[in-house]
Amino acid sequence: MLETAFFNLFAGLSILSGMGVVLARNTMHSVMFLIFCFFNAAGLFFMLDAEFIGIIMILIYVGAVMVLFMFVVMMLEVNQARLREGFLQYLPLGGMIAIILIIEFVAAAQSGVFTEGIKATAVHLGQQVNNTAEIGQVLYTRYLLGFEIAAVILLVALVGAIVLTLRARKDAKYQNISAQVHVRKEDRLRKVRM
Amino acid sequence: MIGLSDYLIVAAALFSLGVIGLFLNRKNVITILMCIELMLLAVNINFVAFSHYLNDLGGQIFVFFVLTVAASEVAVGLAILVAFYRTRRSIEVEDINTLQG
Amino acid sequence: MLKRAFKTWFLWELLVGLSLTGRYLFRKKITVEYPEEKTPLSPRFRGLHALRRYESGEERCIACKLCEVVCPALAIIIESEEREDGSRRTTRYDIDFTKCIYCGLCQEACPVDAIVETQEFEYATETREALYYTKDMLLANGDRYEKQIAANLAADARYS
Amino acid sequence: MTGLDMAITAGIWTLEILAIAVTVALSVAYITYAERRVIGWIQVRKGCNRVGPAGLLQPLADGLKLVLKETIIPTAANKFLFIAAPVMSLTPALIAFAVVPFGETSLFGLWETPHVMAIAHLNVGLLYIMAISSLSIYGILMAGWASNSKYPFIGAIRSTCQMISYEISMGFGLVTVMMLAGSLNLADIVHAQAGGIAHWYMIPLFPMLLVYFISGCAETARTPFDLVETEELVSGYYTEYSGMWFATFSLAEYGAMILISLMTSILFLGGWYAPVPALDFIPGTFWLLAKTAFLIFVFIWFRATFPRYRYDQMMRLGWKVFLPWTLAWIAVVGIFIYTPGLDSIINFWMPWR
Amino acid sequence: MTLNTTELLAIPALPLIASLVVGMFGWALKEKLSHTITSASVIVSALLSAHIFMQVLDGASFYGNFWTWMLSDSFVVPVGMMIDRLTAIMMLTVTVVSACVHIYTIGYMHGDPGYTRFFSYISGFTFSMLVLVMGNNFFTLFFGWEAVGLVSYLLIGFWFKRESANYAALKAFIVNRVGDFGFAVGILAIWYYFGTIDYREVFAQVETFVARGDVLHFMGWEISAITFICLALFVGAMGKSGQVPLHVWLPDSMEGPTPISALIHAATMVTAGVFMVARCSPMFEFSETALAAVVLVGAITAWMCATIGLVQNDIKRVIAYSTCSQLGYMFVACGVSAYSAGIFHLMTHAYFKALLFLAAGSVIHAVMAEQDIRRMGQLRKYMPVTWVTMLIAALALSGVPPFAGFWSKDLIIEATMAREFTEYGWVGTFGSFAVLTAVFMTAFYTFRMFFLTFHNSDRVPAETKSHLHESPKVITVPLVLLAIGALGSGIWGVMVLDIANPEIAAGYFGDAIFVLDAHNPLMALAEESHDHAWYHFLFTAPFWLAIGGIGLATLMYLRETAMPARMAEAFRPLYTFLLHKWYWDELYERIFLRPAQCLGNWLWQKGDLAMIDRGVIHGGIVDSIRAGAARMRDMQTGMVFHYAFAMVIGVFGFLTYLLLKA
Repeated sequence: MLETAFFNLFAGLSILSGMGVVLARNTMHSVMFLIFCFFNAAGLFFMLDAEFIGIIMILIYVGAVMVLFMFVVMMLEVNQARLREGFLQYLPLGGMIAIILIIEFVAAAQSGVFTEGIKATAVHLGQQVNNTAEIGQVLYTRYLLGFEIAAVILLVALVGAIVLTLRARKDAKYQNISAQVHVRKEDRLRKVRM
Repeated sequence: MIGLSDYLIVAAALFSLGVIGLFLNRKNVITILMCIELMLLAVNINFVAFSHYLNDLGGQIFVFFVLTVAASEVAVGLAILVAFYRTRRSIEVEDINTLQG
Repeated sequence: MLKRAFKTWFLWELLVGLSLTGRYLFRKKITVEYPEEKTPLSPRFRGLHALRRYESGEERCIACKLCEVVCPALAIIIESEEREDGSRRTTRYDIDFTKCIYCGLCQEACPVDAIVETQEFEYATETREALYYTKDMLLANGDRYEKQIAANLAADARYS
Repeated sequence: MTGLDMAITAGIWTLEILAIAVTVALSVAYITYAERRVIGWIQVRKGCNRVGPAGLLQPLADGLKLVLKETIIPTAANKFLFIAAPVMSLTPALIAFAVVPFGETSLFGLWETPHVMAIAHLNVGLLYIMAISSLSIYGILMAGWASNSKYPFIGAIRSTCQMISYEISMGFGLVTVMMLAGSLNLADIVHAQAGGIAHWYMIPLFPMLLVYFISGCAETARTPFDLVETEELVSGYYTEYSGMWFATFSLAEYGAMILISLMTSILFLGGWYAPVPALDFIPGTFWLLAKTAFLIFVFIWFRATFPRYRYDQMMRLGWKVFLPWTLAWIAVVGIFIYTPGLDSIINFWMPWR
Repeated sequence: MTLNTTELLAIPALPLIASLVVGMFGWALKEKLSHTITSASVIVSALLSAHIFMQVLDGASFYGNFWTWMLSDSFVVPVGMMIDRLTAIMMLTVTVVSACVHIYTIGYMHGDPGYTRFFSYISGFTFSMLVLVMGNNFFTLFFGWEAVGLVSYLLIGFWFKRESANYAALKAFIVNRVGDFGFAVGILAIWYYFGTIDYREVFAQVETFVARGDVLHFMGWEISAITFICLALFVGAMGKSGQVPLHVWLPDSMEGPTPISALIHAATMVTAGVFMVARCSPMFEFSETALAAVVLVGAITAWMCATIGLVQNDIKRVIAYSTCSQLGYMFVACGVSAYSAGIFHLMTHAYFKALLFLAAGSVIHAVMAEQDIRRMGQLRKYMPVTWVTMLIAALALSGVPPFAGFWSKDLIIEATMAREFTEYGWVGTFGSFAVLTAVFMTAFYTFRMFFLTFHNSDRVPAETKSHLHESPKVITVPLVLLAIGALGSGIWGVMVLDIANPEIAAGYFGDAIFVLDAHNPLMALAEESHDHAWYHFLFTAPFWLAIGGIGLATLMYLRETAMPARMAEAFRPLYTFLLHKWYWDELYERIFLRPAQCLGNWLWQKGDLAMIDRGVIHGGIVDSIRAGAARMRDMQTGMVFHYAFAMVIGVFGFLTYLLLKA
């Protein structure tokens, strides 16, 4: 009962905020809705005994990715009204496609393809099993190569983002702080006999 | 009781919302990126749900990889956007047309 | 070189700074708790203005208007007429204390030591109007603080 | 689970939450008082001593004043986000305390095994703290943006850059702790440091202690890293705030400061263990709070001592000094753990191995 | 009894750390601190190696993995060590020679602008070499193998402003790649057949594997798998150890500073191939073809390089060809299954050849970087210490008792003559002939060089003469240390370590080397039975041949000094042939370089320009592709909307298929 209630809460809120992302007039509000959506998805992950993934979801998406979004939304002075032009024009088509899509999805989910051979309810592993340790054990052995590739992808993205946005300012002057701190009397002063 | 299909339906709904978003927001690249994030989230929910019900950690590992790729995508995508904005003073999709064949 | 590395990694300079402030933490405090305690004032302290009288009761001011001229803030307004006994006296001597900067030039300029500054500084008011002092109020100040004024002038006399 | 059980559980939870929230709010109030007194003393002043005995009622008077003040919302502001911002910054600061263990107690022998005193005894406690504290950016960012005014905006951008940058080195610093403790559970981390001051992680991870604590200063935007609210920005992202909403920001800031101090005590200073086992008869909570209090004092001490960094200097410190240093230390700890021969040294701090 | 892990790890770790520190912070440490750090670390590691060696003598050993380096499904690469008697003697040799060279370098490289860099390199080399010998699997061996190759490349090209040094470095690198390719193929073949790359596990499986008789079809040949593996590994050894036909890089590597020639290109790195063959003795033993190949290649090298050495004029080149030749000896020893003799010769050779090089370096140092022996002579009176040490080294190299070289070389020659191949009898005969004649030539060219340098007539140019003086202590002390090794290591090996014991298991090496009883030439030797009395050498051919060689050299370069020129005139074609090193370089240029260049030119002119550019582009393929692409391009509208639409349709299709299937 409690589980159902929580599931309904998280699922409902995530879908509602997902709608908010799509429909909000202000991009900033979209961002906020998306953050909220991620929170609820994290709640769903907790219910699925995937606490590590849930927390990581918050840490990475909410703590980093969405901040980036917010930053860009804030920094780019965008004409919101112009961006909303023609919004309703595509609503019928988009809505129709989405409705067909969701009908098919639901039909597929209910068709039994995904439930055959799967226990109706999985056993909750509870507090005893440490999800983090389990993931670590699998990640660093079986999926090590994938993990390393993911790391390289991140590195490339990092370098790429910097390369794309960095503008070298020729007029900027920098100090060499450690040189300043480490300077000694002998380096700067010279005794001159007059 | 909550079963696998319930999670799948939630994910399906989120995925469809992402698709609608792509259709509706035909100008704002940022919103389009966010819609893609929404779709990836739906995929992640599926992964975790299957991982739980099949009792296989592989699903959660894949969420990990999806997260990585999503983060890289956002970083590079937004960087391109910023670079684009600098030259065109606009982030409208219709202005991004130099690559058109 | 080792010494320098040690200093860098153990944040030596920061520790020096912290120890300095740490020492001050235990210093004797020098706060004067004002309404109860007051700091002693210099005889030259420049507070609220006052107009003095001679011992006879005659006001000193002869309406030479030197103070009005010298006042950098234009806070002093003087009007004068001949009195019945033929002496030149002010009919109006106002100081606007919202303008006054307490520079003491009026006191310097006065040839008869009429306008002086007392050591009084607690004259806060609730309205701006109350800070506009007329001749009567200034003379009253003079009467009130005459003893103190005289003492201060005497103390300062050998330096001027 | 019957309805009664649920009601009782809910009641206990509410009590626990209230206890912590109220304590935090009160501590925040009195930390402002302590800050004024300590800085006063360091500046050879007496500090506030008027309201109540020794000025002890000063925080309450301040609070009353702030509550009674008029709340001004600028016309051009985005009203919803403007009001949501302070809430968004206070919430993470408070809910982070949910996993902090304040000690262990067997409730005078009522329980057979000692229970950890925390609202939620989470397996991923450390990650939880990191995730939640990364949320506090949003309050500031929203405040800056919603005010629709340039100073708050610049302040918000600055503060976001600052917090994100220092979060990275903080996170990597915590990785070393995880490596030694072998757990993300805060209580387990404390347990791994049992047995006196030599076992505390401040010994093998001394540079990380420095990095973590200094990054904590930056994370909470305390001096010498309080560029977010410098005079040049007319107090930064909360320029447009007044009254109670303004107070909420301060509440969040001081709450974060308490959290950082608590976490430093738990992660590096042995949590609720006494420096020497002989002193264990004193309740652990006392030790934890004493360490935390000392660290808060150090925060205040910093503020009274150091001048403010320039912005580029601060970013340089975060990215070019702390980040490489934490990475290097991770490598060092890793080498110690995995090299035969050297592992016997590090095993001293890894009793679970 | 196992060894202390920390101690074992410290041996390679110390030089590594020193190398990294000096390499990265050399600019700050300055010269003095740099050489102190590196030399101290290597000396400590030499002392630790000695300690390990002592423990190993007492029967201790070590086997274990420390880390996992790579992991991909079933392919696991551990980082581990295997310390047995073979490893221990190698460790000792490597670290001791390296320590001497470190000290020597302080004097030799003094004032060079790349001083700290040089120290970083040689410490790094010591680390790599130690990894090579201490590893417990083929991958660590390969890592060390490539790492020493890298350092060798860096050091040959150390004076990178000199063009010839750069070319020599490139040559060494490229020729080594040829060998390394074979080596890598061998390792992969091992992994393919055995499913593991761990020495112990592989060796344990060899017997059953051979019994199974896997056969490999390679370009129409049928070749047994074990032979293939061994031959592939041996190709690697040929590259690294400068065996014909991959020997051409070794003489050119003399472009590097002399300490490097001593350490890398004489004492340690080039012997890695011998070490590897000995290490893999459990595999080579089961392939007579491979063993015969080893003997053949070794014998050819030993003989051919000795002939080239007869006429060379560059002091370092003479020694370099001698190194090639001696390496040939070691391989012959391994090939005739006298692995212990090969390793023994490796050790003695390390001492006397390093000494020879360092002494030559001392000479070069004194005569202002002149390397041509025709411009030396009569140096004895200027540099007595160098003279004595060089004499010891020359006697050792020639194989005069009781110097180190005699004991090991004699053992090899006797073993070669005693070994009988069942299938390849002619190889054994050729091997015996080659090693015997080479002894004579070795003695001759060694003393030719020695006499021309230190005696004969004084041909030193006048301007350098004023600078002539004995080298400083920091150079002579290592010479003396190595001289002790060159003097005593042979006797020590035979008398104390009992390396020559025909019962391998009872001798020094114990179970570190595996020899089939049927192969063991030392056993055969023992059965021929002559007691190893002290005067034993009087009845051996090598001794008399060496004496003969020395005598001839004495005659030609001390007594009748006009004779060499006359002989060169008389045998002009032969002399030129030898002087041009059998025209190997020219041959390679004809076979590989020119055709490759021609092929490239041809492909460029005919293939690229004529066919593709003119034929294809204007011939229609490209045009039609271009036209097709123009139509395809319209599909790429650049509109996210359209892409999304396509994606959605795909999802539709997939879902519908799924539903229909269900």
